[in-house]
Order: sequence, then structure tokens, then C-alpha cells
Amino acid sequence: MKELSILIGGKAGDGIRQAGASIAGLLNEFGYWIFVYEDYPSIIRGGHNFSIIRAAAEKILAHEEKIDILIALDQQTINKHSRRLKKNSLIIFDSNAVKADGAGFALTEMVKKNNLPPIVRNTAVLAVLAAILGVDFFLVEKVIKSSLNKKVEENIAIAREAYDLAKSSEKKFTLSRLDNPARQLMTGNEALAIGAVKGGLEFYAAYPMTPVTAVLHFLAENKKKFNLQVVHAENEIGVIGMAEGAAYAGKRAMVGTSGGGFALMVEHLSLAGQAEIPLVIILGQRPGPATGLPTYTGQGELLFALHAGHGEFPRILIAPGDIDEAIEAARDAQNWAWQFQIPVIILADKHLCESAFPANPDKIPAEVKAAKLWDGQGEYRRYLWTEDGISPLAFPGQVGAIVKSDSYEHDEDGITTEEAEIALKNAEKRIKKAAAIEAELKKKSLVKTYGDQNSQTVLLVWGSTKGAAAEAAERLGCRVVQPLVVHPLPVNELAEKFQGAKKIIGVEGNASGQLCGLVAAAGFKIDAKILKYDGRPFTPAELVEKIKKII
Amino acid sequence: MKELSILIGGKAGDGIRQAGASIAGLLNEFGYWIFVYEDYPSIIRGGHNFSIIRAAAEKILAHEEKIDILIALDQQTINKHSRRLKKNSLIIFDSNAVKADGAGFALTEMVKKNNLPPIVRNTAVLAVLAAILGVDFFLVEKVIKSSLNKKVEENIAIAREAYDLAKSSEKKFTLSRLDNPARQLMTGNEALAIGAVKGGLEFYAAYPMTPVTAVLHFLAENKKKFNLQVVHAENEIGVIGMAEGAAYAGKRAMVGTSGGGFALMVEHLSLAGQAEIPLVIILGQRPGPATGLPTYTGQGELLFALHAGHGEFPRILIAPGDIDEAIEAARDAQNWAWQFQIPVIILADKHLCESAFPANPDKIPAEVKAAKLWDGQGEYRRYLWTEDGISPLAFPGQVGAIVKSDSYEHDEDGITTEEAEIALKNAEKRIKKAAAIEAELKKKSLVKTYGDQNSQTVLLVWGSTKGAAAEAAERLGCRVVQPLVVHPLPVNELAEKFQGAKKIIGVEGNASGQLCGLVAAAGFKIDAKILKYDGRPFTPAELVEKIKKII
Amino acid sequence: MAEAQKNITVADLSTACPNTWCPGCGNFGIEIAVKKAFGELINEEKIKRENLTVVTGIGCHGKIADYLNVNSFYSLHGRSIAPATGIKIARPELSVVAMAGDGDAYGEGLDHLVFAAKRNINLTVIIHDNRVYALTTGQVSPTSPKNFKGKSTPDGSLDKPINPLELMIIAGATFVARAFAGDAEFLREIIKEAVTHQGFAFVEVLQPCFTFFNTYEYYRGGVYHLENHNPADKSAALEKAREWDYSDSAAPKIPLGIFYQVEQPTFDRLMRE
Amino acid sequence: MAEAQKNITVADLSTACPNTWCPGCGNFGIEIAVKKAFGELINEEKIKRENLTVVTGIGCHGKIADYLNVNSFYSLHGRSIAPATGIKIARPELSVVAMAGDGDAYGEGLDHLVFAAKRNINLTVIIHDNRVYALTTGQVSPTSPKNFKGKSTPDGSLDKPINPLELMIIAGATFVARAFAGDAEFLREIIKEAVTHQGFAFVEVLQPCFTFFNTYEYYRGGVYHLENHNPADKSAALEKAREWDYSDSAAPKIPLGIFYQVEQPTFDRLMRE
Ligand SMILES: Cc1ncc(C[n+]2csc(CCOP(=O)(O)OP(=O)(O)O)c2C)c(N)n1
Ligand SMILES: Cc1ncc(C[n+]2csc(CCOP(=O)(O)OP(=O)(O)O)c2C)c(N)n1
Ligand code: SF4
Ligand code: SF4
Ligand SMILES: [Mg+2]
Ligand SMILES: [Mg+2]
Repeated sequence: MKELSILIGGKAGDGIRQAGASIAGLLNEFGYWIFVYEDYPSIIRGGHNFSIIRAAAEKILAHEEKIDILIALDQQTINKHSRRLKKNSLIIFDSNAVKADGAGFALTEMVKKNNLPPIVRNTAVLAVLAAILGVDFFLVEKVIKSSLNKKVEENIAIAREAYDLAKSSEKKFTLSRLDNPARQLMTGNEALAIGAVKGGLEFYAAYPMTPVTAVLHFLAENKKKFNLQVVHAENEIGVIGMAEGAAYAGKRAMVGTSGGGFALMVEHLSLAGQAEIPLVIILGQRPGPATGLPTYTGQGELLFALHAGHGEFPRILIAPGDIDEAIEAARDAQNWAWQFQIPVIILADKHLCESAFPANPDKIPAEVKAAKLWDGQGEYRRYLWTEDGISPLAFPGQVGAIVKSDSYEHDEDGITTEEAEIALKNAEKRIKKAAAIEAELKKKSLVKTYGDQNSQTVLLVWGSTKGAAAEAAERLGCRVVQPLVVHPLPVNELAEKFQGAKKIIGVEGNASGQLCGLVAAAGFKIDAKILKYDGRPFTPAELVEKIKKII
Repeated sequence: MKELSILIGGKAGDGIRQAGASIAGLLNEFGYWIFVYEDYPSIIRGGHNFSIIRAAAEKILAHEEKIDILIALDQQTINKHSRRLKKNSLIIFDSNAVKADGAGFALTEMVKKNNLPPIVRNTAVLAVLAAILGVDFFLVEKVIKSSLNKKVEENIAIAREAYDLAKSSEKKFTLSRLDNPARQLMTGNEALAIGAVKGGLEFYAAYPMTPVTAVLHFLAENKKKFNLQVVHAENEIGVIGMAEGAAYAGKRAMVGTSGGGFALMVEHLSLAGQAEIPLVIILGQRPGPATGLPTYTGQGELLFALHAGHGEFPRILIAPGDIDEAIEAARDAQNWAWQFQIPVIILADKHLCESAFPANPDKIPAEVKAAKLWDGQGEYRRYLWTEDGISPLAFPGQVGAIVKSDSYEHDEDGITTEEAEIALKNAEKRIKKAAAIEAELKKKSLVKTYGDQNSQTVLLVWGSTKGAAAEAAERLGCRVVQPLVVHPLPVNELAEKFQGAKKIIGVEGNASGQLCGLVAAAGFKIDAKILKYDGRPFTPAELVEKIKKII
Repeated sequence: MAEAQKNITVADLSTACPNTWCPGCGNFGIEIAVKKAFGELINEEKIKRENLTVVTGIGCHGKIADYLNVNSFYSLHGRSIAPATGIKIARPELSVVAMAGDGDAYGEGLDHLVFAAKRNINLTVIIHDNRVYALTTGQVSPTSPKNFKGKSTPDGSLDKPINPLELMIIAGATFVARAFAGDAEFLREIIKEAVTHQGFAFVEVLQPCFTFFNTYEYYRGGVYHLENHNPADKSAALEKAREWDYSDSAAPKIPLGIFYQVEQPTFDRLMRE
Repeated sequence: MAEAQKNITVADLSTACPNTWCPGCGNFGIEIAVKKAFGELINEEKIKRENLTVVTGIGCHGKIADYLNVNSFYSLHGRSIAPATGIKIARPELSVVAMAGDGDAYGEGLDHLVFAAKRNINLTVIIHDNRVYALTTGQVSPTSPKNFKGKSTPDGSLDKPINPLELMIIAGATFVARAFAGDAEFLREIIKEAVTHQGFAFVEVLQPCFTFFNTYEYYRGGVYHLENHNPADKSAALEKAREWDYSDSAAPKIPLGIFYQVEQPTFDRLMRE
């Protein structure tokens, strides 16, 4: 079979995410492309969690509505997801907890009998799945060993028992091994962290917040390996204040948060604009306003990020849509932040941050471009007026340089002034920098396309929506255009990629079509919009339906 | 003479603002329309402060570049402002401190001799001016009495001495008394405060910040009279948190700040969006980014205010351009906030907040429109889904109602939910409210015009820029169009007011033309922009020059 | 107009919202204590049900807003105190109870807590102090012991915890108490005292987080009730507050009860004078 | 590469920026004390000039950033401590001195101050405490005495001041001192001690605001230097810190000097272990 979608569901605390990852690991070992979607409410126990693991022979970047195998650790999973079943789908379940038709096994009893905690059901069910798919047991063992570090033997024993029990079940699906090596599975959060390190990251500060908390966890775990300072600060204002201090002191800094935390950083963002502090901010979008749906996804903060901060100052907004783009985005963000001494915001979202994809981190080279540095000649002036608006940098500790950073308007030395002429020159310095940024960005291709490049129907997308859109376009034979940088918009390249388009359909995870607005303001006509704002990501099948209605 | 412009300058601490107000008071007594512009750096002593008092027979809303009388209490004033003199202008100065040609008097000595502090020079110079303009001394006395409450006698004695000394000077300008009663002079800040009270204000919280600090001072001073609670909180997050608490408890609340403080309020702004809390925010713009030019003016925060806050939610942005509009704006803001249970932002700026104008507060009636209230029937549901998206309000303390406000997505009772269907319904509730707002706003004329209504050249302006633009248009015979509400844009009315326009020129106090962008997005073509971003407001003469270059 | 209900039960004070705290969570103890305390205070006519208004932050603790069938303002993370202050200033007749987590009140929003105490505004603040960021799956908090191995500090945290009782006493709170979520009866009593106290009442609740920082045994081995303690004596209160320093020292002695209580003019009342 | 200058004078540490403090402002005393202390520390080779980095907030005090000819980060209102913390973590070899106003450090940004003390990060913090919001023309601040009649509280403020020394001692600062801007020589010595202290050093400076809260006489009548005080004794330090409560009581006794000093591992060093 060419592709397979498995949904595993249960309560928070049932180890669903862990089980999903193990299933993904199994299918990955078989050489399939993997996409793992996680769906969970903002609670630690109870409620309903599920993962969808989709495996395909071809590259995929999205999960699907419909599934082939439904694995239920509780009854809710059946109730909520039976609508996803196809004619031929199979249900695997714990018959001690769930009533359903299909492959039921007494897993609760099995675990109990072995004196193991209920969460071990997720190991048992993995083994059942493996048996039913005809996967060799040694692969199950391998996956268990690589994912657990406690009670490994006990888990393998349970797995053996469950595997043997299920071995004789009907094999509805047989998974043929593909001729691909297993790939490295990675979440968007890990990719952002690794990309930042490739761009020279030296300092990471954060305050926990879904969906980017795992960036903090990952970097804290690996701080020695990457030679980083990692701080969990008192709150988000402390986070960005510290990062700006570190950047002023010459260290490449990044912070990560989502909308509510970003809101608290807005005053300091404006400081980065005035004082010209290089800084990268990961903004992991989730549905607002306010606390909203904290563990779900959305794309509602493009305009917020674009205009956040009092006063006008240049910035770059990057919107990666898949795992490789996330690595590159975080790397390039560092280099651009330092090249232009500006804040760079990475617009991620829950769907990108927490979904797992096969990744190629080694194919993306590290690249730490030197910033424009002071040559040590004459008197140092932090805000020297230059042709391109970019002043050479020096840092405290450098003999001969007095480095004065200022949140007021200031003269070239960084001394406060309220003179109209100097204020004007500084405003123009910022305008020049914006022009320099546009010029630099033109050197790089920043608009991707998918699907049929000649199609007259174009889906305009950004960020994680790209995954579902690319696949829908593939199926319908239309074209996808995805700007990687959403500000400043790569207008010329967009024009090129739109060439021949008769109908441009914006597809976004928000209620107003925020990118559509920007693209329209740049002079392109948006003919229709497909918007989603219930916290759930698009799937290819859903998009196919919606696009069909329009074209 | 039909109009007269007087500039008085000195150091911070010389009492320039006080003197300017007294001069304005004098001219006001003569029946002139007054406009007072204050220019001062962010320091308490030293530096250079000046006020321009412009008086005219006709209504004016701006000061001018050129001046008729320059009053110098220090040499800097001559150096900085002699460029403003016309052929016929007169310089009045303290000859103990300043070298200049004109009417110099030994004021420092006079004050010293009388054992009074140097600041009393400002009384002496007022008397000199009065003598030279041929104003009766009793008016000088009246103005002194109404503006001072300490050492009144001593000041009157000095004034007498200075008046007698100057009486015999050449009278270059004779001020004829106009047949108008003296008007009430008021700053924009006072107008906003009074307007809010007319709209039912019950609670004001703030943290001091230029240019709106005086709203706090004024309301604190008058809290008993207006029956208000006024709090100077620990910081801006505390300010908006308290105001939201007060509004939840049923009291009409307002907060006032400028860009940096507003930045800190952004997370709570989003809470007002989600929890549907009625709240009015005065955003007194000044040039950013960051601390920028804290005592100067700008219009750089329209887009920031429009998109501030994570997630998408409805809001109204009002941009009053003169003193009467400020009163009305603050009044209407309260009513709209409560009618729609939304945040309403008043976009003021330093030029509006701190300039003084003649005002007619009594002509603008108080108006406290009742919000949609719960009828007490059945079970109370804070977020009841209704046709227009607006749920009836009840407040804690009401027997029978459990009032649950929630920052998460919630059901009609205000209980947290993460269900896609409910999230969608709530997003749609917000969209419905936005529609209801647009419908309501259509009932009111929200676009003003000035100048020649038939001119094909239209100046598009907002906020305080209106004053200078209206006068420039008058002189050039062109038309001014000023939307009072800048979001949601009154598109139909704009179209009406743009009728017949051949050339639309946007005039704004920012570097990008923020309103121009919004108006263009609404489908109108902006042909040219005149932008200013050095912290200084437009003047009519300056605009006339710039417009001439374009048309 | 509806009439106020008599004889309020715990069930009356409960919504239908399904509870999603982990089995064994200390929040259950707080929830039942709060409901009982509220019910009794209403039935004893010390407060009116319709005037009771709860404000919470964001965190596991915050979910209590959904479970309590009373007026509530489920605020932002770190921001329960400022809205509570606003509510009380606006409507002094309301009985306002703010609930917050340790990350919430001592980290994100510490300013507001200190200033509420300084003002001696007539609120009750109840801290669900599990000494961990629980809802975000287990990171160090301001009251975590030094060397805490959370997900953001896998090698152990580097700084010592703050002592919230000491902080509140010096900041100006006029009622400072500590209780243990594992002893809901005692907590209920403390909450009743706190709510009836005229002034800023601070209740620190030691709340084990079953999943990320299970401190039940540690506390059970260490807590004791203050006796022969004069809560009007500030020095004694401070001394008792320092008896345990929120470290993970072996064999701790952890006093519970009312450490400090005095009467002083409240901000909300002074504002209307 | 340029070579480090020897024999630094006060003039070397001064920029050409015109000073705009009011005549008589207490900030002048702080400025000269800071410059002398810095110059001496450099000349005594205790710190390197190029490593000296000053961070300030916004307020009258903040202008010192413009007047000091050293590396500086003129931050936002209330936000000198977090950037200073970031600078120190990023580059532990730098000598970082954060300066802040009372509104700045105790109001707008209190969180950061408390956490910097808690971390015992190796910074010096100097507070220009004029007990008023000066640059915004005279409003009540967190250390203003009760009943302060500022422009936002024309009938008098309603709450008592905080005591910053007490707060910092309990928060974890390992060096806590107070000085008076009217005695620049003593202040200079304290600053030298603070900067050379390994750990979080907090210096509260009583700074009269000539224009909005002229406290010269009040302080002159009350200040005295701590003697026979053991700064390693925390209880004694707290007791001394409480001797004056920041009220406007008549005939106050206001101790100056180093209240508290102990050596403890610093956050920046622990991070690199
Ligand atoms: C501004 C902001 N930052 C971060 C978060 C994410 N967040 C949700 S709960 C929480 C911390 C929870 O810790 P605590 O306050 O101690 O509550 P607990 O879950 O332990 O009860 C955080 C950081 C948020 N919601 N808002
Ligand atoms: C976020 C923010 N809020 C308010 C202000 C306005 N502001 C400038 S200085 C200041 C207070 C000054 O008080 P303090 O910190 O004590 O310094 P001082 O002027 O007394 O030295 C305020 C409120 C600001 N710049 N930024
Ligand atoms: S994570 Fe901890 S605090 Fe949260 S519900 Fe579970 S046990 Fe309670
Ligand atoms: S206002 Fe006060 S603090 Fe500011 S410069 Fe003047 S005297 Fe100094
Ligand atoms: Mg906690
Ligand atoms: Mg101060």
C-alpha cells in the first residue's frame, strides 16, 4: 500500500503522544515518509488526546481527515473519530475499556497481570499494531529501546505477549518495506532550535508557553553540546530584556513565545527598533484572543507581528512551512538580524512546532555570517550614519570603543537628543535600512511553488498551511505559491510566481485573510479566500473539497 | 489686526508654559480665537522651552511658522527662533539676559530688586507685552489672579512696575478688542477627561506618561466632583488589569497612556477581545520607536493600535482632531465600548493633548447610553449567542446571575472549552459584532470636510493634523477630508466626501502614510503623500508650500 | 428579580464542567476547602453569594474558575491580582477572592501581588503553590527548591526559592497564612478567616502536584499547626515564616496557620473617604 | 588595536552632553560619586574601563547614561535590570552596573529586581531613590511616604511605602547598602565596595529631588553611618533596615552604610559550571 493513516486516541496521561511517536518510528523504519499530528487539550490528565500518524511512499507534509487504522484506548476515541473511518478501515482497541468491532484485545488485564501501570497499554497496543501490519518483532523491540529509558525489559515482555496474541489476527493491511533508509523524525520546535544553532545562536531565553516550550526544553537539554547560555526567566519582559542585553554584549540571542508572551514583549521589540539591537523572536501562533485555545493552531498574528511596537522601524517576518524551512528560517533569521541590526520574527504555529516530520538537518549547512564590525579606527560611534543605514558594531570589552545604546532618539554617539534634524536623520536611517533589507532579500529565492506550475488556479499560502495545500494542489492540478518571507514581501518574485494566474485563492488559518491583505496591498488581486479559524489545521482532503467549490 | 502670533521662549524652569497660558488668557479676554502650542524637551530644568500663542479673529486650529512677537527670556530663544521673524516683527526680551534689537527691559534686575525668584520674570514679561499691545492693566491683573494662587500680590506689584516701564514703548501692534465673549481655553487632555465623564466615566487608572499624564492629574484633582475612582497603579499592566476588573464589575472605565505604556497593555487588550470587556484606552501618540522623542508629537501608531493583541477581535479607533472632537470622542468611546463590549481606542497625540484651544464643553451634551442588560429572566449566560453577537450584561452582585468571564474560548456560560465547533461559533460571534459595529457607525456622520468642498484636490488627514490642513486648504482653495473614526473606516461616507476628487493627497505625521494604506486598501487611490516625522506638528504655511509643490 | 438562595451546599457551588486535574492533584483539596468555606460563609450570612467574585490566573490552578459556580473572572497568566484590585475598588461591597499559581503570582505577576499587599486592599489571595509550572508540563518556579530538575533546568536550577510569607509580611499584607492542600479541613477554616478579614489576606497553600512535583510525603512529614503564636506580633510572624525556607531540606518543620494578622485601614475604604 | 588608557580622571569619564538636571538635584552627588568610584576602581586595576557597562532606566536618573563616558545601555522605563542580567550572563567578564529610579525599579519593573537578587547574579544596582516620579513632574512613587500629595494623589497617597532594603535582603541580595546623595564621598566608597562585591550588590541612594520632593533637610537631620554593625549578620541587617520605615516621621534615625554582605555562588558563575 502506498500510504497509511493511523489515529491513536485516549486520555491525557495515557501516553498517546509517546505511542504516536513509537508508531511513527516503526513506519519510519519501513522507509515511509511520515507526518505526525498531535491533538490535545490544555490539561495534564483526562480529556481527549490523539495523534494521527500518516505514512506514505511519497513525500507528504500533512495528515489526512480519513484514517485506515483507529487505535482506541478509550471509548471516547471511538465516539469522536468513527466519522474518520473508511469502508475498509480497521479498529484496534483495548477490549477491557472499549466496545467496538475489530481487533480488540484485553490490554488492561494484560498490563495489570504483569503488575505494570496502565500507561504501559501504549506499548502493548504498539505491538498489536506491529503484529497486524506484519512487522517483525525485532523492530518493535528496537523502537521500544530507543524511546524508553525506564522499565525497558518489562515493556518488551508486554510487547512480546501482545504481539503473540495479535499475530494470528486478520492482516487487512500489509506494509511492504520500502527501499529507503529510516529518516530522522523531528518536530518543528527541534528544527527551529537546530536552525538557530546553525545560525550561531549563543543565548536563548524563554518563559514556558505552548506551542514553543519544547524549544526551551531542547536547548536546555543540549546547552553544553551547543555551547549556549539558556535562561528560563521570571516572565516574558525579563526574557526579551535579557536577550537584548546579551545581544548588546555581542552574543547571538533568540527568544521563543506565543501570542500572549509576545504581547508582553512588544515594548522591548520597539526598543530593538530604536536601539538597533539584533534579535530573533520565535512567535508560535495559536488561536487567540487571549488564552484562546492554547494547545491548538492558527495563523492569526501576521499583522500583529508586522505592526507590533510603537513607532515605525524595519523588521523581517519569516514564515517557514515545513521542517527544512524551519531550520533554514532560524538560521537565516540570526544572520539577517545581525546583518541589519533589527528584530527578526519567525512566524511559526502549533501545527509546525509540534508536528513531526522527517528532516535533513545535515543537508542544511551552518552559516554564521559576520556582521558589519567596527574597524577599530578613530573614535567609535555606535550609530554612525552610513550609506545603507547600517552602523558598524562594537561591543563592551573592546578597548577604545565606548558603546552607547539608547532608547531615546540619539546622535551618532548614542547620546540622547530631541533635535528635529537628528530625529529626522534617524527616521531616515531606519528607512535606509528597510531599503537595504529589501535589496538583500532580493538575492535569495523566497517564494516557493508546488503543484502544477502552469495552472491558472493559484493557492496563496504561508507557513504550515503549505503542507495541506501542496498536496491538495497536487491532486487537483493547481498551483501553490508560498512566500517564505512575509515581510518585506518579495513582490517581484511573487509577480513571477503568479504569472499566468487567473484565479488567486488565499488559504489561511485566520478569520480575515491577513496575508491576502498584504498581497492585495502590493497590487495583486485576490479572487477568493479559504479561511479556517477553529484551531484545527487544514488537511488535503478538506482543502480539495473547498477548492472544488470555488473553481 | 486680524491675527497675531507670539512666541515666548526660555529654559525649562523659567515658567514658559505658565507665561504662555497667561498670554493666551489675555488675548482670549480680547475675544480672539486662540491656539497654544507647547514645545519642550523631556527635562525639568534647562534646555529650551517655548510656547507659541496664536490669536485670530477667525476660528483657527493650528499655530504658524512665522511669528509677530518674539519674547525671549534667554539668548537661545533668539538664536533658535529669529528665523521665524517677519520684517515687521518685534522682539521683547530681558535685557539682563539677552542681547537683541527691540524692546528690552532689565527684568532680572527688577525681580531681584523685589526679592522675588527668577521665575517671576514671566509675570513681568506678560505685563510688558500687555503694555506694548495697549491692553488695560486690569486685564493683566485679572489673568494673574486667575492663574496664580501663591504670591499674588507680589506678582501684581511686579507686573505694575513692568507695565509702567514698557507703557511708553513704541506700539507696533495694537490689539483691537473683538466683539466676542472670552472663551474657555482647554487642552486636549482636559477635553478627553471631560468627554469621558460625559460618557459616564466611573473609573480611571493610569501610570504617568507624556503626553497624557495631565488626564490623570485632572481627573485625580476632580474625582469628587465627577464621582470617580482614580488610581495611579504600579505599572501599565496593573492599570489595564484594574480597569478590566472595574468594567467586569459594571463600572465605566478608561485608561490613558502613550506608545510604550500601550505596548505593555497589549496582552490585556486581547483579553478584552476574548472576554468581551468594555474598555476605553487613550493612546497619546508621540514619536517612537521606544522612548524616542517623549515630549514631541507623531501619528505613528495607527496600525499598531489597529492590530495590537494576539488573535482577531473587533475594536473601534477614534481619532479626534480638535478640542470639541476630543470631548465627543471620549464620550462616544464609552458608549460604543459598552454597546458592543469591546475595547475602543482613542488615538490622540501630543499635539492634541497638550495644545490649548477654545472649547465649548457645555454645547456637547452628556450622553450615557444604556448597554444591553440581562432582563433577569431564566439562567444568566454571560456569552449568550445572539443575532448581533452581543450578549446581555449582568454584573457580580446581581442576585440570580452567575457572571463568568473567561480568557479561554468558552461556552455561553463562560466555561472553558476547546471544542472546534464552539471556538468557531465564538469567532463568528466576534465577526457578527464587527458587523453590528459597522452598522451602528453608519448612523452617524464620521467624516468631516473643510476648505472648498468642490475642489478636486483633496487632503486626506486624521487627528491633530486636521488643524493645519484645514487652514492650508482654506488658503489654497482645496478640500480636506478627515475621518473621525479610522477603524472601521466609514467607507461609504468617505466615498461621498471624496466625490469629484482628482487628486487625493494624504497628510500624516508618520513615515509610511498609515491612514493612506488603510484608505487605499478600501479601494481609493492615494495620489501623493505629505509625511512628517521629526516630532513636530504641521503648520498651515508649511503645508501650503508642500501642497503647492504637488499640485 | 430572583431571590438569593438559602442553605448553599457544595453541589450548589459546583458547575457541571468536567474536572481535568490529575487524580491525586492537590487542587482537589483546595477546591473542596474553598467550596465549603464559601458555602459556610454564605450560610452564616457573613458574605452574600451574589457578591462573591473569584479571579484566577492561568495554570492548573486556574481551572477552579470553571469548577466554581460563582461569579468569576478567569484572567491571564500572572494577572489575577490587578483585575481583583479593580473589581474591589469599583465595587467595595463585593467579596473578592483571587486565586493564583506560584508561577502566576510570584513570577509573571509579582508586581501586582506586592502592590496589593502594600495597599492593604480588602481582597483574599489564595496561592495554589505546587512549586512548579504544572500546566506547561513541569518547569522550575519561583518557589521550587534549589537544584530543581525541571524541563527547563535539566541539570538543576541555580537559585534559591523565595519565601512568599516573608515577602507578604514585609510588603504590607495584614493577614498572612499558610495551609496544606492535604488538610482541606484546616484550609477551609483558614479561608474563612481570610475572607472575613478586613484587609489584604494572603493564603499560601502548599499544593502537591502529583504529576510534576509530588510533595505529599515531604509535607506530611513536616507540617504542623502554629500554636501559642500571637499573629499580631510581626517579629514572631517573620520568625515563624523563616522556620522553613522552601528548600528540600531533610526533616523540615513547616508551620501552618495564621502567621500574621492586624487591622489597618484598607485602600478601598480610604479611597471613599 | 587601541590601548587601554591609564590614570583615568573624572573628566575622562564625562561626555560632552550638556547636563539638564535641576540645580540642586541629588543626582549630581550620585554622578560625581559614580565617576570617582569608577575612576578609582579602574586606576586600582580592580576593573577594566572597557569592561565597565552601565544600564539605566528612564527617568531623571537615566540621564546619567548620557553623562558617563562608558559603555551604556539606556533602556526602557523599569527595564534596566533584565538587560543588565542578560549582559552579565552573556559576558561574565564585564563589570555591569544597573542604575534605576524608584518608580523604575520598585514600581514598573519590580519583578526583575527581585529575581536578580534571588539569582545573586554578579551585578551592581544603584537606585536613585528620590521617592517621587520626577521626570513626569511629580507623582507618588513606591517609596513616597504615606499621604504624599503628588499630582496623581492631590489629597495624599493612601498606602505606606515599601522598604527596599528589607525587600532586597529577603529576596537574596548578598550586598545591601544605603547612602545619601548629599554625601558623595561616602557614596563613592559604597559604590566601590558594591562593584567589587562578587554577587548581587544593591545600593539604595537617598536622592533629594530639588523640584518635586526636596528632602535634603529631612535626611541631613536623620542620617548616620552604621557602626559596630556586622554585615554578615542577617537579623542585625534586617533590624537596621527597619530602623527607618521610609515614612516622614519626625526626627528619623536613618542608618547609612553596608547593612548586609555575604559571599554566595553567583548565577553567572554557576551557569558556566
Ligand atoms: C503570558 C503567558 N506566558 C506564559 C503562559 C503559559 N503558561 C500557562 S500556565 C503557566 C504556568 C503555570 O504555572 P503556575 O502559575 O505555577 O500554575 P500551575 O499550572 O502550576 O497551577 C504558563 C507559563 C501564558 N498562558 N501566558
Ligand atoms: C512604560 C513607560 N511608562 C511610563 C513612562 C513615563 N515615565 C518616564 S520617567 C517615569 C518615572 C520616573 O520616575 P523614577 O523612575 O522614580 O525616576 P526619576 O525621574 O524620579 O529619576 C515615567 C513614569 C515611560 N517612559 N515608559
Ligand atoms: S499537573 Fe500537577 S497541578 Fe496540574 S492537575 Fe496534574 S497534579 Fe495537579
Ligand atoms: S526634577 Fe528632581 S530628580 Fe529631576 S532633575 Fe530636577 S531635582 Fe533632579
Ligand atoms: Mg505552580
Ligand atoms: Mg524617582
